[in-house]
Amino acid sequence: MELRSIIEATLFAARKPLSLQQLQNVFEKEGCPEKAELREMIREIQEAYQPRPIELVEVASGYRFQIREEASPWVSRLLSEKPPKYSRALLETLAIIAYKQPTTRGEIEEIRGVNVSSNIIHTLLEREWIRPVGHKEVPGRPALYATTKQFLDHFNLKSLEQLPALSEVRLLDEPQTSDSLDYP
Amino acid sequence: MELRSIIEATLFAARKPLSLQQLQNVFEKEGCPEKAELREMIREIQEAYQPRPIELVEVASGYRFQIREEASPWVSRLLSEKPPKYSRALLETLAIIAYKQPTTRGEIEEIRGVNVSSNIIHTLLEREWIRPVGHKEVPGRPALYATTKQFLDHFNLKSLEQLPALSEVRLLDEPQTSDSLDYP
Amino acid sequence: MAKSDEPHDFAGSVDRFAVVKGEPVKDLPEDLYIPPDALEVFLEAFEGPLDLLLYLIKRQNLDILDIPVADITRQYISYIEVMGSLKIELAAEYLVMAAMLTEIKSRMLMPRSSDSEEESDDPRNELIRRLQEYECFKKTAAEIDELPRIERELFELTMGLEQIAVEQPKPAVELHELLSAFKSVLIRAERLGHHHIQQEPLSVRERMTVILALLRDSEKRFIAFVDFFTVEEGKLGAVVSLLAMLELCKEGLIEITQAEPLAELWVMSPAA
Repeated sequence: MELRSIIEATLFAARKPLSLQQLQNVFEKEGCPEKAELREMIREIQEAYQPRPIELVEVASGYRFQIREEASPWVSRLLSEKPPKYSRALLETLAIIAYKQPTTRGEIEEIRGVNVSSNIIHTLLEREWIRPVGHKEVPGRPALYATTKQFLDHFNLKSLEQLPALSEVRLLDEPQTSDSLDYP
Repeated sequence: MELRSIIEATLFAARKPLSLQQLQNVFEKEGCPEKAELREMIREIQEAYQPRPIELVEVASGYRFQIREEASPWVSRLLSEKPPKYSRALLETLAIIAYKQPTTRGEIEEIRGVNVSSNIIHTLLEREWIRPVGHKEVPGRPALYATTKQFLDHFNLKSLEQLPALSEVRLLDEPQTSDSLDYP
Repeated sequence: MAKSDEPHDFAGSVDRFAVVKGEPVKDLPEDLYIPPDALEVFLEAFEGPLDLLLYLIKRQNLDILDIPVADITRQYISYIEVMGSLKIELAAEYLVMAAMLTEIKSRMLMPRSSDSEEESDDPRNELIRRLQEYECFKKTAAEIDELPRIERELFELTMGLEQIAVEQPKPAVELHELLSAFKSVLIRAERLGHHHIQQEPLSVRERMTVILALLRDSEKRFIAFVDFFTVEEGKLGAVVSLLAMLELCKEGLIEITQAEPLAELWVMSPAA
C-alpha cells in the first residue's frame, strides 16, 4: 500500500486527532517517513478532498478528518434523531463499578464472566460517570475505576449510600417482563 | 449543498450503517430524493472513492464507510487493542445458530455433543449477534435463537446467503445430493 | 473468550505417570496408533466426544462411512482411561459416548437378519450422521472465523463532529435500569458459581474512592493520616474513613508509613 494511503486510512480510523509523531508510530522503523514528507502527503490528501463534503484539518493536537460545516443542517438532523441507548453490557459495567469501587477492568470481567470492551470503558469515561483514581499494584498496573459526582448527579443521588443494598437489589421487581436478555 | 454531498456527509457522520430509509430522513419532505435516486448517488460515491483507502459498502443494515482491508496492518498498529478472539466453541455455536435458525440451546448441544456454556450464549447476545425470537413449544419452553443484522454487519455481509456454504457431506443414503442440511 | 466450555481441565502435568486399571503405564496403550507426543495431543482441547472421535478417524485415514467400530471404541476408551488416570476431569458427555460406542460394538456382533440389506439397519448410522453433521459445522465455523470482520481486518471510521452544530443527546439512564442490570449480574454470578458478591457498606467503598482520588490529585506524595479525618463528620465518619483505609491497605492500594514509633502516620500510594 502507498504511504499516502496508509496515512489517509490511519487518519480515518483514529478516534482522536493524530500528531505527526503518532502517525510515524504506525510504521516500522524502516519505511517510516520523515515529518516533512508527512506534511507533504497531508497537503496532497487535503487537496484530494477538496471536492468532498469532508476535510482534513489541523487542530491543536494534530490532524483529523471532519465533516464540512456546510453539511451541518442535514447531519445534525441525523444525529438528533433520537438519543442512542446504552447497551446492557454498559449498564452492568457501570453498576459493578458503582458497587465495587475502586475496581479494575479485570475484576469487572471476572464478575460478569465476559469481556468488557474498551468502548464501554471509553464511553463511561467520556460521559464522566467514571474516572480512574489510581492503579492496582499488580502486573500491568491496571487502572482502578470509581464513579464520579456527575454519576451521582445523573441518578439524583447525594451519595453512594443512597443506592439500594445488595439484598434489596436481589429482590427488585423487573419492570419489564422476564426476559432481561433481549434488551436492545 | 448538492444532494450527493449531503448523502456522503451523512454516511460519514453516522456511526452505524444507514438504510435508504434512514438516509431519506435527513431531508425535509420536499427535496427528499427517491430511493432509486439515492442508489444512483451511492453508486457515484462508491466510484469516487475507488482510488482511496476507504470504501462505501453495503451490509445487512445499510451502507457504511469503512477502511479497506489492505490498510488493516497499519490501522491495527494505531489502535493497539488486540481484536477479540473467539473460541472454537463460540464460533461453532454461532455457525449452528446461523445455519439452523431459529434454534434452541438444546439443539446446538445435540449437534456439538457437549454443553453450551451460558457464557457463550451471553457473549453472543451481548454482541447482538444473536437474539431470542420466540420460544419452542416443548417442555421448558426454551428460547429460539436467530442471528441479527448486526452479526451480518460485523462480518461484512449483506445477507445470510453470503455466508460460506455448509461444507459438503457425503451421505449414506443419497450419495449424490450433498446439501440435505437445511441451509437457510 | 478464555472461559469457554472446554471439556476438560488440563492442569495436570504431562509427564505424570498414568495408572490404568491399577496398572502403572509407562508407555501408551498399543492400541493408540499415535506418535509419542500423544499425551500432548490429549491436552489439546477437544470440543467434545464427537471432536475426539473425528480426530481418531482422521488420524488413521479411516472412512467415516465405514468406521471399524471395534477399533475406534477400543482407542476411544483408552483415551478416556488415560485421561481419567491423569485426573483430567472429563465431561459426562465423554462417558456417554463411550457407552454409545460400546453399545454399537455389541450390536455389530449380533447376527443381522439376512434380508436386512438396507443401510438403515447398520447400528453405526446414527453415529455417522452425527459425526458428519458436527464435522460440517466445525469446518464452517472455521470458515466464518476466516471472514474479514470489523475490529480485525475492517475498521469503521471516526469523524470529528464537534464542529457540527448539534448537541448529540446523551442517552439517559434511569436508576431502575441500572439496578436491574446489576440484578442480572448478581443472578448470573451466582449461577456460574465462582463468584459471591458480598455486601459491603457503600459508604466505605465511596470513601475508598475519595482517599485514592486525594492521593492521586495531590501534589505531595504523602498525606498525613489525620488529614483524612474531619471533626464535622463525627465518630461515624471517622469509622468509615478508618475502614476504608484498612480495606485499601489490605488490597495494597495504599501504604501507611511511620518514620519511628509514635511519630506521625503518613499515607501514600504504593511505590510504582
